[in-house]
Amino acid sequence: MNALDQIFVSAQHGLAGLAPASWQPLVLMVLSIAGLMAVFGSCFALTTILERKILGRMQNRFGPNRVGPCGFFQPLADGIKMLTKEDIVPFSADKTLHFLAPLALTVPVWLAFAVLPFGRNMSAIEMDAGILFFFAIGSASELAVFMAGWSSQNKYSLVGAMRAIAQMISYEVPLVLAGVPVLMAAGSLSLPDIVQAQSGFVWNFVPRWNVFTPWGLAGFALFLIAAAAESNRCPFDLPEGESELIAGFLTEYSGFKYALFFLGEYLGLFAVTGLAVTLFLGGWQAPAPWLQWFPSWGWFTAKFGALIFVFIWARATLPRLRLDQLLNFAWKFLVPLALINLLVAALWWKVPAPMPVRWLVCAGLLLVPFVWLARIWNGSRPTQRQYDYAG
Amino acid sequence: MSTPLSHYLILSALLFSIGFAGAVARRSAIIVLIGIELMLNAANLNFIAFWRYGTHPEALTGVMFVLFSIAIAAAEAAVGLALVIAIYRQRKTAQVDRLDSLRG
Amino acid sequence: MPGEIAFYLIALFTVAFAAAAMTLRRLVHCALCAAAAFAGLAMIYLQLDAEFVGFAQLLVYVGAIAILIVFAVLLTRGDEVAPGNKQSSPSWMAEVAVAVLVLAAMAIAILRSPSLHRLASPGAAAPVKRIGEELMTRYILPLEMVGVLLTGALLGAVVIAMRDESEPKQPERVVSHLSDPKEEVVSR
Amino acid sequence: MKYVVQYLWLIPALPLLMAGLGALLKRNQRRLAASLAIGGVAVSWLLSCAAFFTSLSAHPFRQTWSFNWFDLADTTVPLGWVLDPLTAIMLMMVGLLALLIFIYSLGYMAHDWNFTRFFCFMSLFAAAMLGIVIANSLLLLFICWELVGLSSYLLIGFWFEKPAAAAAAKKAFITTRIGDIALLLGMLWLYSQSGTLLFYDHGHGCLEQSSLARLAAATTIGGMAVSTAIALLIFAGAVGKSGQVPLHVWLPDAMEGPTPVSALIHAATMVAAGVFLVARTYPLMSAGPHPAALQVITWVGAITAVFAAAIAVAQNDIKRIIAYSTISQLGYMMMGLGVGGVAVGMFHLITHAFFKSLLFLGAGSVIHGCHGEQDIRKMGGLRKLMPWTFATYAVGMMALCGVPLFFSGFWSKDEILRAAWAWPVSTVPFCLGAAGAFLTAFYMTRHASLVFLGKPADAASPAHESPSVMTVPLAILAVFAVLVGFLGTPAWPWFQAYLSGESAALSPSALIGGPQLALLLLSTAVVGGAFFLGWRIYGKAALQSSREIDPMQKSLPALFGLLQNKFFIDEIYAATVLRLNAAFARFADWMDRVIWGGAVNALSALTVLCSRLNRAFDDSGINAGFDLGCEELRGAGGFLSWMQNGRVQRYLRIAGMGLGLLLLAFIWGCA
Repeated sequence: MNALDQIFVSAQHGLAGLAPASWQPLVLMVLSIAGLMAVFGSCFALTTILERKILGRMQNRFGPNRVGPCGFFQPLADGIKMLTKEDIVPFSADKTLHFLAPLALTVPVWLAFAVLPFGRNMSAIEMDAGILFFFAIGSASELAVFMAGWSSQNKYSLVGAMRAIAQMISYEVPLVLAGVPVLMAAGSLSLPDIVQAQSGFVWNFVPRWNVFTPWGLAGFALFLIAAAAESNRCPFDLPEGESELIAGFLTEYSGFKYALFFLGEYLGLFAVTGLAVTLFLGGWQAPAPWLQWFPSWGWFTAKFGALIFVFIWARATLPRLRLDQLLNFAWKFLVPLALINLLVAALWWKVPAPMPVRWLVCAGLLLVPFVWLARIWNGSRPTQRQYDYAG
Repeated sequence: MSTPLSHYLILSALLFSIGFAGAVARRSAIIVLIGIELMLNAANLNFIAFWRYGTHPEALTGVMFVLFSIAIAAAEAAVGLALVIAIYRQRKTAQVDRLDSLRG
Repeated sequence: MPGEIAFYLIALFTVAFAAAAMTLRRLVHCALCAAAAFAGLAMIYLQLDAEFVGFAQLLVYVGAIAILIVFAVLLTRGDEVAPGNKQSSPSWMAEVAVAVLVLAAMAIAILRSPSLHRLASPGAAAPVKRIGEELMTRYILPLEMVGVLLTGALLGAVVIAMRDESEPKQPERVVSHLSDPKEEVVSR
Repeated sequence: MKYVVQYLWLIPALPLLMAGLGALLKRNQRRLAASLAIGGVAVSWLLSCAAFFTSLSAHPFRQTWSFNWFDLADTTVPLGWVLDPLTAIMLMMVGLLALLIFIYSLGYMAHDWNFTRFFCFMSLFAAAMLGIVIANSLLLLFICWELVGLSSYLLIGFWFEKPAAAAAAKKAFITTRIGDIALLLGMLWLYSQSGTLLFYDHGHGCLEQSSLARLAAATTIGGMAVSTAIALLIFAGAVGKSGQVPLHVWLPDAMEGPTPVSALIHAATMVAAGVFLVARTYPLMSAGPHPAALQVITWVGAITAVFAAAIAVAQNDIKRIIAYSTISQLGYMMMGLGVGGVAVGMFHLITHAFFKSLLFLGAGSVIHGCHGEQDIRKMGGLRKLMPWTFATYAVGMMALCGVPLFFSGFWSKDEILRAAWAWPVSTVPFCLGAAGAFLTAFYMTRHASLVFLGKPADAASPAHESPSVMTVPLAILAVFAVLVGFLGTPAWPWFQAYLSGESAALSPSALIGGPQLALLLLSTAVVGGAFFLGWRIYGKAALQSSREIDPMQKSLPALFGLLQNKFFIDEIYAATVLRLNAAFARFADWMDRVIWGGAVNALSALTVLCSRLNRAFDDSGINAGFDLGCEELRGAGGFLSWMQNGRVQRYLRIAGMGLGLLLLAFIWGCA
């Protein structure tokens, strides 16, 4: 079991052992970086094709199926096309910023992967304040979006960038707040510690993942919603809303820079999904005691894949929000609910009652405000549609 | 840590002076504000440096001070920029040298 | 030795961007350079083993204040550089001279003080857990005060930046007032 | 059990909370306001019941709970509450009456514009009154005492649009304030002498043996014991609050307030607070070998009893008659306290609370039925129109008059008379009391005859019975007005035993033993005689229609005039106190005008002269020099205003220069 489980770690150390001793830390670092970039780079390629195929199935069509077996070489073809396209920079654009924006978006996202634990002993840096690092790095992408939008000197770009920033700032608040109860539960900001705190099983059967507590479940839901908005996924993809804003802040980008933005967005999605897995789904922990023979990174991959599928699924099913709905939803629904969730989590640890009672009380405390808030902000519900000319 | 404390302090003094120069010489209220933020950051750097090089780093005093200072700087920036915007609305300018109606 | 090189590199980076933030012509560039300078300072904090403060600096300054500044620039049309509109005051030479005077005074003070040339003691660290405990015990009152202050500042900023009621409003602005993205962001 | 005492504060706190909530309500949230107030009072009455049953558990029962209100240097000021039989019985009474009267107010105030405000004030009053009852510290008692004064003021002036109501409110407030000053002085003196204001504090309280002995031993002016002096000061507070002679003038005027207020505050509870205060501080009143304070109390009480009863005979306002009756009965209570001790006075307090609030509520029902008419000469024949009101009113009246055996007033008044008979100092109080009893029965006969008997007069013709929300509390109160008396008959003195911490035994023989029987017969004869006389004069007259002139006014015009004008007390006050005050004010005015004003005028004339001289000097001498100086100043000001150009950056630059120079100077200074 251990050999398989630690195969990447031992491979890394084995390779590093070949280098002279003084170079070893550097080599270890480089190997981590290379591994991450390789894995998530190919993951990006794989996800694009899988997304297109799944969307196709859900919308009752085939999706790409021409290039390679079942169309699986499509991302390769896309990549080649992107790289060979002409890189157009508008005449009045701010050239420097226009060039720097895609980099400023992509680089911090790569950094964010450094703290995620992908398996037992498998995080690139074990940092005391890991999650803080994650969010701090993530906040840089707002500036990158602004740079992209402003430097294009195009009204659509600027409006798209402003929308995107407003959205990201608004949804960062519930995103962080939804994660805070987990930090309270684990008593640490370090992601490996958080995973460790979710090990073990209740009644030797139900894993101690945070998602199996009422506050964890609510937090998970809030986190997923906020994460979707944070990474501009459907149904919150209005910054690039093709039908309204051409392509938002991406309007004036083409070729390789456009691909970089694309990459950055997907990587952001991966990073935040990985964080969701770590915070709520027990990270690399196995879901049952008898399944622990399976390597930890395998579990992580499985959960990660499942969540990515959920995002794709949501993209296929949910319609896009309007901007005012989007912001109202964040400030008037998610943020209060996340705050209440924080209180409930505190209560969860302080109520001296047996597990089922505690569960019911906390779940009730969450459900009531949920229903209440939903009713309050449901003012714009469309009335029965009037058909003047039909039927 | 083979860098002496004075280098950090010199860096801090440099940042402070740059911020000061900007705050004094530029006409845009926003730049003035950025300059002030830079000066504040220079002070924060001093705190951290003195904490790190101090005799009792385990007391965390400098770190705490900087944390609170950052929080207050956030409040200051929010109010300051709101003021700039409000003034712009009223006067159609955000240049500090035009805002001299208090002149004696 | 690598630590020292890193320090000088980061210091150079920070000072360069700070200087750029104070001198560039377009306000948007200034704001972005300031963000870079803040990020450089965060790196220096990290280099000084103050991990938590560094990330907090990054989160607050780059994530919030820089964005706020950028928005303020756009809302005050500061990015439109009119020809012939001077960005610096006419006596900027004198002002810079004063700044140099300040720098010189501080630098002389620092360099002449022998106790400031000491090296760091090894092994100082600010673990997150300790910071949290200190915040919740010894610094609980300041923490509460800062909470109140932030709330007050938030409300104050909203009130100040909100459009005057007396101003004649277009009907569609009334409808979308609450959901105006810029208003929301400025109020943050 | 411990908890009951510990959480005794909840009893006043609940109505207080409800008053606070009620103050926040909007004017049209009537139902909510009433529910809050009634709910609060109901819950605190239930808690009072709990406290009462707790106090039954031991003989004698007394538990206290105190806490530090604040520390001042090394002095701590404790407040606290006490649960003993006195508290418990008062809690029961106040809680129940407040509850019933609140319910009654639902009907009585139903059409009032300020319904919510009324209930807010009433809750405030209930809270303060309950606070007085549970207080274990003279300070806490005083705080609540002032609060009841405040709420009384607010409620008397509830219809402040009426000038009479506003004036009455002011009068009540100021008159009782005179007594309160004395109470405050007494309190301060007590504190300076005994070092504590807690009544009972495990042997250290100011009402406990050690400090009482010390107080009684010390003497002050004229050889009076300090305890007596303090007791008299405290009693002066009670005189003000309980409307004893000579500070009774505010109480009849207080009837300008709504009738439930009169019933609750100015008949049953607040005015009885004075009696309660004396009962609470009874150990202080009776301290020492010669309790002179008790004698004063007795005399004041006896005089008040007969004095007010006499005035009541000649009044025509339905509520004023009962108000004077209240004063008279309060006099009885004081007398009972003076001659017989706590149990005697308190028994009359409790029975009186029930039948007097019954009478007031009945009067309120009558007023309600007659659309606001209050003159009894314009009423009549209401017996048929308002049967429920009449029946309950009759019960209340007979209880007040002391109709033998079945009515509570008989037993409690009998107790007082018996104690007065046995008083060693003098028999005059007994005679006064008996005379008062006669007058009481007489004026109540007059009152009831004019209102209920005979033919309907003009005001009474459209009268109607009140809604059940008003008559049901009346009926309940009537039942209590009868039953409460049996708690303290000589045959089974449970009440007296309960208050003094003993157990009561049933001994029917006590009814006919010794002077008891003679007294019973005597009071029966007095009441019977008064009824007969009253019936002769008024009962028959009520049957005829000539009601313009009172029959007594025809036969005894001088006496009747005197009584109708309340012995001219208000006029005497106007002629003496007020005139003195006005004269002094005029004197002060004269002083102001002539002496001080003259001085000021002289001074100003001098000043004018000086300034003339000055100007002459100025114009020629100073100005020329000054102009020069001004030129210089303008130059300097120009420099300053260059610095103060309103630009923030220049200020910043100057600050920076200052900083740099300062640092450099510092460095070179150190080097």
